Amino acid sequence: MTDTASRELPLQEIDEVIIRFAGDSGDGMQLTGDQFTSISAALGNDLSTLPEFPAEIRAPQGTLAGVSAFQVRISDFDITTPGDAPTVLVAMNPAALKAQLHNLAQGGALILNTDAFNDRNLEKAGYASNPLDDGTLDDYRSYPVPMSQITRDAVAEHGVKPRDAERSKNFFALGLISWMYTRPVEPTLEFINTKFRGREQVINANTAAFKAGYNFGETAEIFEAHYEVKPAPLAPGEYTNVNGNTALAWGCVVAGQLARLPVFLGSYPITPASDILHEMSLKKNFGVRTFQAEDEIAAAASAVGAAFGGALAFTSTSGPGLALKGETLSLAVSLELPMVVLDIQRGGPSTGLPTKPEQADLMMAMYGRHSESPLPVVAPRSPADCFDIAIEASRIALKYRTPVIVLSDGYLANSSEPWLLPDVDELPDIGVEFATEFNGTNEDGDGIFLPYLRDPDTLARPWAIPGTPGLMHRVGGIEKEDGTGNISYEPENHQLMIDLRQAKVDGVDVPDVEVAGDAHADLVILGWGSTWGAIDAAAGRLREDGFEVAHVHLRHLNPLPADLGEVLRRYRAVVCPEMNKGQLCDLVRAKYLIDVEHIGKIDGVPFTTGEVTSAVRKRLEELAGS
Amino acid sequence: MTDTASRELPLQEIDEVIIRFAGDSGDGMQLTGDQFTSISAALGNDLSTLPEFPAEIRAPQGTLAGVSAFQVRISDFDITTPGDAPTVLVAMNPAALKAQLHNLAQGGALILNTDAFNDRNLEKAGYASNPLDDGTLDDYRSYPVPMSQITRDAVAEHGVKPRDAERSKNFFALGLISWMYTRPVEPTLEFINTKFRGREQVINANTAAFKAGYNFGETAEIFEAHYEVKPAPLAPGEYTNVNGNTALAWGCVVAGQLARLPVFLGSYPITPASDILHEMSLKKNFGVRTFQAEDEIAAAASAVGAAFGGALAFTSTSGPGLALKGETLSLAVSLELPMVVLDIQRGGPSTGLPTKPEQADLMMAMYGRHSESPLPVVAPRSPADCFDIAIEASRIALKYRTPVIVLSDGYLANSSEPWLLPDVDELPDIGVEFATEFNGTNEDGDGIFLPYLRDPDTLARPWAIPGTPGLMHRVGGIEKEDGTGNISYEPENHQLMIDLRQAKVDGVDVPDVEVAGDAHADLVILGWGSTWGAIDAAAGRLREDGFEVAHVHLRHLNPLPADLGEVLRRYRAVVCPEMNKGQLCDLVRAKYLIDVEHIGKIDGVPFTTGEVTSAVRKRLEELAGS
Amino acid sequence: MTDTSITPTTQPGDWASDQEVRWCPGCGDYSILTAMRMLMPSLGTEPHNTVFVSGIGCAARFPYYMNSYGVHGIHGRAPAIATGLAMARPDLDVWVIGGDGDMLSIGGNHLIHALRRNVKIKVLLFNNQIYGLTKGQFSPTSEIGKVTKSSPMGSLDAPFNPLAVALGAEASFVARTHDMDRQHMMDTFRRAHEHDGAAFVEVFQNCNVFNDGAFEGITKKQNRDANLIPLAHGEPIRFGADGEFGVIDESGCARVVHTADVSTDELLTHDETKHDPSTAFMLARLARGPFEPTPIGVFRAVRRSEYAMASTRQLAAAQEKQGTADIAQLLRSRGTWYV
Amino acid sequence: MTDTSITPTTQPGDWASDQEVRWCPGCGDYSILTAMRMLMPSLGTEPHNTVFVSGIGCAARFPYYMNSYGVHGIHGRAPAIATGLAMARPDLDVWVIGGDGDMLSIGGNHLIHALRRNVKIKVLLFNNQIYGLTKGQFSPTSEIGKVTKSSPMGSLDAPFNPLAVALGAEASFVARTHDMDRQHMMDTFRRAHEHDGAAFVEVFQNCNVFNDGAFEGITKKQNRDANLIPLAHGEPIRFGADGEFGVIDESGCARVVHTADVSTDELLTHDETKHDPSTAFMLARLARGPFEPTPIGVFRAVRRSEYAMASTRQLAAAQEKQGTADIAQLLRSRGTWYV
Ligand SMILES: Cc1ncc(C[n+]2csc(CCOP(=O)(O)OP(=O)(O)O)c2C)c(N)n1
Ligand SMILES: Cc1ncc(C[n+]2csc(CCOP(=O)(O)OP(=O)(O)O)c2C)c(N)n1
Ligand code: SF4
Ligand code: SF4
Ligand SMILES: [Mg+2]
Ligand SMILES: [Mg+2]
Repeated sequence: MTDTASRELPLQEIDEVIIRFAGDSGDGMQLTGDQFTSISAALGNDLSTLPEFPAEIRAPQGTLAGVSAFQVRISDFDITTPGDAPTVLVAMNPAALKAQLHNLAQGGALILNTDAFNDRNLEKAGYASNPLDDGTLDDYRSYPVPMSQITRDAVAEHGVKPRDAERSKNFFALGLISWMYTRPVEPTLEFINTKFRGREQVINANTAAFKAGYNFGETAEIFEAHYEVKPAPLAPGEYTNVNGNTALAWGCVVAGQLARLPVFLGSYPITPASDILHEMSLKKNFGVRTFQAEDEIAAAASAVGAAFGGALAFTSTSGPGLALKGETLSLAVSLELPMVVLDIQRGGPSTGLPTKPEQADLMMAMYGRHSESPLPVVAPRSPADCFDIAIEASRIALKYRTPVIVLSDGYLANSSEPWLLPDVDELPDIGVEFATEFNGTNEDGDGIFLPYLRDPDTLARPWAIPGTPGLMHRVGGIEKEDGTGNISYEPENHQLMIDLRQAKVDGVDVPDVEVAGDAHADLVILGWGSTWGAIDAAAGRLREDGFEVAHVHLRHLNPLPADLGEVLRRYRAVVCPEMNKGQLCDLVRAKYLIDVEHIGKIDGVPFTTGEVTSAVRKRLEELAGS
Repeated sequence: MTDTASRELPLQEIDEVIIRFAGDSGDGMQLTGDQFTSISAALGNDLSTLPEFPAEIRAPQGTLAGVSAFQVRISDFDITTPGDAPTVLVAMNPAALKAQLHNLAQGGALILNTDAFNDRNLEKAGYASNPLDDGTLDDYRSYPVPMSQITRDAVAEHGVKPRDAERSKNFFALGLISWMYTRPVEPTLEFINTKFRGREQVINANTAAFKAGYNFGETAEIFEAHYEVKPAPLAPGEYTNVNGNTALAWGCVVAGQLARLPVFLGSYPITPASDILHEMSLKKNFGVRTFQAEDEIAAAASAVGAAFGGALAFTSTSGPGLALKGETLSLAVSLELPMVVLDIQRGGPSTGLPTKPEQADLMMAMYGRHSESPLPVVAPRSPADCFDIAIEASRIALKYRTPVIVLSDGYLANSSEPWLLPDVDELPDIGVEFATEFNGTNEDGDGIFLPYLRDPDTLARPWAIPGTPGLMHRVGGIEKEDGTGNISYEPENHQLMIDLRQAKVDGVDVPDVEVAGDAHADLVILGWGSTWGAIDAAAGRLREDGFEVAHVHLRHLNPLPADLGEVLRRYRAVVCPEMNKGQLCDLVRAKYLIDVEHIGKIDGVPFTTGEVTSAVRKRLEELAGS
Repeated sequence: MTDTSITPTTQPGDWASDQEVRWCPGCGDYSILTAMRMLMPSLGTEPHNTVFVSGIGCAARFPYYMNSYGVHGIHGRAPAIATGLAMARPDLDVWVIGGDGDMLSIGGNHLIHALRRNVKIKVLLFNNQIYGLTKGQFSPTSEIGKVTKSSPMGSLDAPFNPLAVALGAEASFVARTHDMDRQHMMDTFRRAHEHDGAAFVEVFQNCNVFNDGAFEGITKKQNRDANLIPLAHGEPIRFGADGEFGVIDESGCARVVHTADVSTDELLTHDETKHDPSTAFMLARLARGPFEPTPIGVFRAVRRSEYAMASTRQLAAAQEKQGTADIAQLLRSRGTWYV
Repeated sequence: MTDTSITPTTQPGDWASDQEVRWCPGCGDYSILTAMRMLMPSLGTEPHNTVFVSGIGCAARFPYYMNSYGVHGIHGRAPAIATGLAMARPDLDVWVIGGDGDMLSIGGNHLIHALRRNVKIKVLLFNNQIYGLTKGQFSPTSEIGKVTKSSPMGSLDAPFNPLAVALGAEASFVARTHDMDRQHMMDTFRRAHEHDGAAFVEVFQNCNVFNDGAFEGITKKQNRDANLIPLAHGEPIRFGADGEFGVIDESGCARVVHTADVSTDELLTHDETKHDPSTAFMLARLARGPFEPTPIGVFRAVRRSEYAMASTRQLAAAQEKQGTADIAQLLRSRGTWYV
């Protein structure tokens, strides 16, 4: 076995492939997908991945509920989504086939572990007859492979118990796919050696299975060709592969460095946000303190306390948790302390669809607090952008002394893309000064500290942390007198403070709108958050089809860019795809009285490029016709 | 002393008077105001009252913080507000004068307890010199009365300790004012007898003080006249005087009767909502169970439990509490169980101004839950309307099986007005049927119960309560399959359920808009909630001044009346006074793209008629000029 | 302890819903479910008069699998939901099921308040010392130093002793059982059911995926003799294969002794009906964790006024005094006048 | 107990803020405030290193009146705010003040979790057995049958015993004092301050407006002898004008006896340092309410790992092992490739 295939099969060059590995939760599909991604990344492909976890912790083996999948798209051009429909589906058992087949592109390739298609498994998957031979698969190119058997045979010599032998079959699949797409072998062999270090038998078994898979492709006469996806013209530089949650966690850690502040995270585990807590817990060497609180309220409250103490404070959660934090965030608004709230949106209402993404917490982020409690809201648009958004949110929080909400979602959280590492020295300095001196005088002319005396530019109040001699002061949620911060029930003062808090948020420095695509088109697609990839790809397709289309993607949702209204008014139509019932639409409509049209979808599945394309195309055609 | 005055003072007939009683918290001003209100009600005046409590429980005597006041407006015509500025201020001490003088109408009458204007009290109130003789009061008609002294003298014969004697001085003031406005004496004497039954000495002292006050008016030569306010042309019938919280509590109690369901209230005390809990706790004979929960979340959760059990369930709170209930309400949305949430809005953000009203929880009521969690929202427009709105909210909740939010506020809560008692037999039947039978069949043709099979008209699901044989089922917050209610992660089903929940709320039967005033005016004032009185009065004034103006007041905020957009579009200008930063404005703007103009105010004090009048007049003049 | 007067009208199978059970294979929750389904017919209740209420977590999926009424609520709030239900419907048999995270972390407050109020709900806390559903973070019952996803260097949080929390919160019925002993579970759940008030039962439950073997030190067959102390009302507390160990009171603290070293009347006699909870507390604190001798059984079972019925009595008294509902009278209660 | 090694650098007056104190005249909160201001100079801390954190309620206004840093938070959340602060800033002296509603009703969960974690905060619960700020509803410490605005026919809720709750929640320092004894308050607060971990102090506080005289049965001069049991470490527990009463252990429950009836070594010797909290619990449960003999003083003061410092140690260990912050290395930690 060598790096290049030997059987005289044609090597076809293709520009992209979308592979979905699907199997039982115990089958190691995530590992398989990850490793395939790594090799492809190293080959210079552009790529994008999306794992799909079962909703149950560990549903009974072989059932639909237990299917775990991993989709990876690799290409020789610039891509922004993991692809609408896989062109290759690897199905390790009948349940995986049943659960995933509908996703497969028409005419797509099916690689099936035929050994798993026994009566018991078919029944568990709810197949009345065997799809391998009842015509179910007629519309696809099927490649039946007795993976379990070959794997068992391959690893037999390594003394692995028959029961354990099959556990290597994911490496068989990886070997086979590696052969199909001409991936090098060494990186995976190395990976196996590192990953299972110290467990010789496992290393040997997995290595044998992997090689068996590779060789099977080369020798079994069932494949007509194998393929090559050339490197994409990515900007040169050093890349890593991150998903959104990791990037967000790193962004928080790094923000602390850029602000020269200790980082505090108060959090309560919740899908799909827990990994942020996990990841940040691993960064104690950065001075990051994580606190697993008793609930989301305590998590937010602890962040308020840490912020009062001078930390860069975060709290991470998902929708149900953000709903619980509302009262505490209203306190943070009133105290005017910096902190960042990370909301990884998931399907709702209530417990909803915890493992599925949605973009329906925008209104809650804006208004989910009593009275007028304005705060800035930002949203990342891609996994890698999560890193930048964490720093941007921290910058705003620190500069304006305000809680800031970041709206990511379960799709960004788990999907990953190559990320061109930033130049560390180019990262912004987001540090602010603590107050250390008196900033006012009393009637007697003595120096005093006025905790609510504002910076005239930012309207931020001074941040004087405990331990600072002379600046002792009290903050609280009862309305405060402007300047002194003392309790005040005066009507004029309340109006003033309400207005000031609003003006401060309205005045946050937000960059102007960037219009992507055809600035002079008739139609602009307005988007925010994780729909960026699908919208960008759709706009690309539409342009290929001869349409003109502009794309405005908001990273700042409150305040909105100052020129947004003006920009949107240039277009005859503004359409806004959102995974909700029209929340950004309503914000923009209320503010600018512009007839933003909603393209809605709220079924727990991210927009596909196709969905956006066809919805927008329809509208473009109407415009052209009118 | 008789019912009619004897000294030959002129009796002037006036159409209204606005009196504000102000004194130390311990001075009994609320009692005095209440009793004056009662007598006036019995005389047939229209009236409206507004108490003003100190923010502190019991601030040090004689201080500004300790001032308690009660404003009552009586008239011989129809009124809707307690009046902008009192025309008579009764000030029992310097602090009361200092705190309240700025409210008094130019040239208004000041009745002052001169005995209290000693150095100590002046200092406590922050007066450098004595306002009685330093010119401060030059713009008013002052009537200095040594109330403490006369009261002490009057009660001396009843063996009251000198220290206690002064405690009757509020009855002196009441006597004096009763004389001034020719109120009958007997009702108050009776009141004293009932109120202090069994405490002879107190009865005697208060009676003596009251008579002394009355006689003082008659005999002391300091008043130029006394006045009479004739009955107002109120609809004939039986009236009572209620404030909003009492009316709301009674509405909830009565709703239970109208639905033939036991009433459950889960609540946690909070200003200004606590009195609802207090009042409902007194109605155990109506089968009303009240539960003082450990917090607002438990209060809401207990209501969910009670609703599942078949009760008409309520939970009452104010802003901070509603913020805490968001996650639980999202569960209620998902479970599709009837319940009513009473939010008595107060000043915020955070603890804010707990005793002051605001209308800034509207957005939170709409959107303060994660994901798409739509629910109906209604708001009363006057104290008495609170009764009707409680029944209307219950009706919607029961008919559509949904949580409903009622938005009252601290102003409605405490102010009161005469309420023409409804004919009990005319109250609506809001009962609904529990499910008791199977409503579907399984594949085998056996009857089964489908907890999420909807009524095709209302989209309500069946309400089958525990104890019903055969209808056992489980409900939960994870997305449910349409019909069966079983857990479902299916994308299509999620979209369907999201759409159904929204459609159900959108389909709530809401009456069409009623346009008050000049339907064909150029301008319409759009309002909701407690601003009704001020807007109605302002529209009246503007009409008197020759302007045409229409008024649309919304009691249903979600869904909005079906014809609202159409109605509003008829006007050249739509203005919306709200005690917030434009929340209804934004809802209407987003929905109809109509340029609703905000008239904002958020200083803890309700709109005065004058404020609304002048803001609207300005706009009317612009329109006329344009 | 078995009430033989009841003739079952249902079979265990009648209590199984049509929903597929979806816990991980091997999870301790299965055996608890089986115990519950087997117990139910003998309680004299019917599926339609029974409600299981839960929060969120693996344990909290329980209601879906019982063919009764059920509410799968939100995280932590089950005791509060159940309180409202039990108050509105004192006629029902209300069970609350949740995990250690659900009822001791986010829901700790609702739990302790429900217990002090003594509202008639039967609370079963499935303690697996881990967050199962969110895939393995430490919980409020995890031991110090536990390495989990959210505590990679070991948890710093001292754990709660659930029974001590319950006793500190005035619980009138407190018991413990474990998922490896079906009969003991059934006996304990039955006692909880029979208790007229709030009952709290800690069930040691194995999460074989994220915290396997947490209770092996006491529940494994070979460890039971040495480490499981069965409590029996009215009996001196002794354990061991041949009763060679016993428990004594040492100035208010419980201590394990060799029975050979003390006289029998020095041994603590278990009295679950003691009104003062201190002895029960002492027993709850005997073990510092499920790795040393640990009592199971009913620690405390005392009578005090049940909340929902007390509330019903107030309604009745009010009707007695104020008369039954009369809307017209209510509206006139603050005085009226005619125009 | 007074540490004489500290030379005060401040005077009590230095600890008074410029804000007018706004409690009702006669409120017990005043004397607690005075005790605190008088104590502070002797603690060796400075106003700028001290933070008072509170929730909402009358008691919770406390921070405004101390010339230190302060956070007047939201109802019930003070222990959680303080936990974040104490973790971020282990160098500060953090006090938490709140009422019985604030910290046992809405905030009960945060309280018990802060106590079990043993984070260095000093929690003073001003227990007046009523909701003061909202004008008189029953609280979780009000007695059964209490008639209040929200319980016109008497409350049905059995009260918490705050010390029992704290002990059930693993509190390492538990004490009780009352607003009528300034010196005892000062001594107790000092002990709390000196404790290296979470300290919980219940302060019996009179609300003369809504619940006047709630503690008179024990704190009134003429009742003190008969009903206040001062706890002194290492001493047999006795009380009464002439030590005529004492406390013994009766199978794990505390009981009051005439000292004449028992021998001195039958009396319980108070040991606040006992690791097993059972004896302290027994003492906490001795009185069923503040109307019968009630111990005051330090019930429990044991050492266990302080949370914030333990967290600091983990940070240090991580830096030791993984090296200090290096952004470039972080970004490369999942492997990179070049294009
Ligand atoms: C408000 C809210 N916060 C967090 C979560 C996430 N969550 C679900 S279950 C759970 C804890 C599970 O642990 P436990 O209660 O011990 O139950 P187990 O799964 O171990 O049976 C958490 C944190 C949630 N669903 N809702
Ligand atoms: C979220 C929220 N719920 C309710 C309230 C109203 N509230 C303020 S203080 C308080 C209880 C006061 O009692 P306690 O804590 O015992 O303090 P005290 O006034 O007696 O000192 C309540 C219910 C609030 N401010 N915030
Ligand atoms: S994760 Fe643990 S507790 Fe949850 S179902 Fe699996 S084994 Fe059971
Ligand atoms: S209400 Fe009670 S606790 Fe509050 S300040 Fe007044 S006396 Fe003190
Ligand atoms: Mg658990
Ligand atoms: Mg209190």
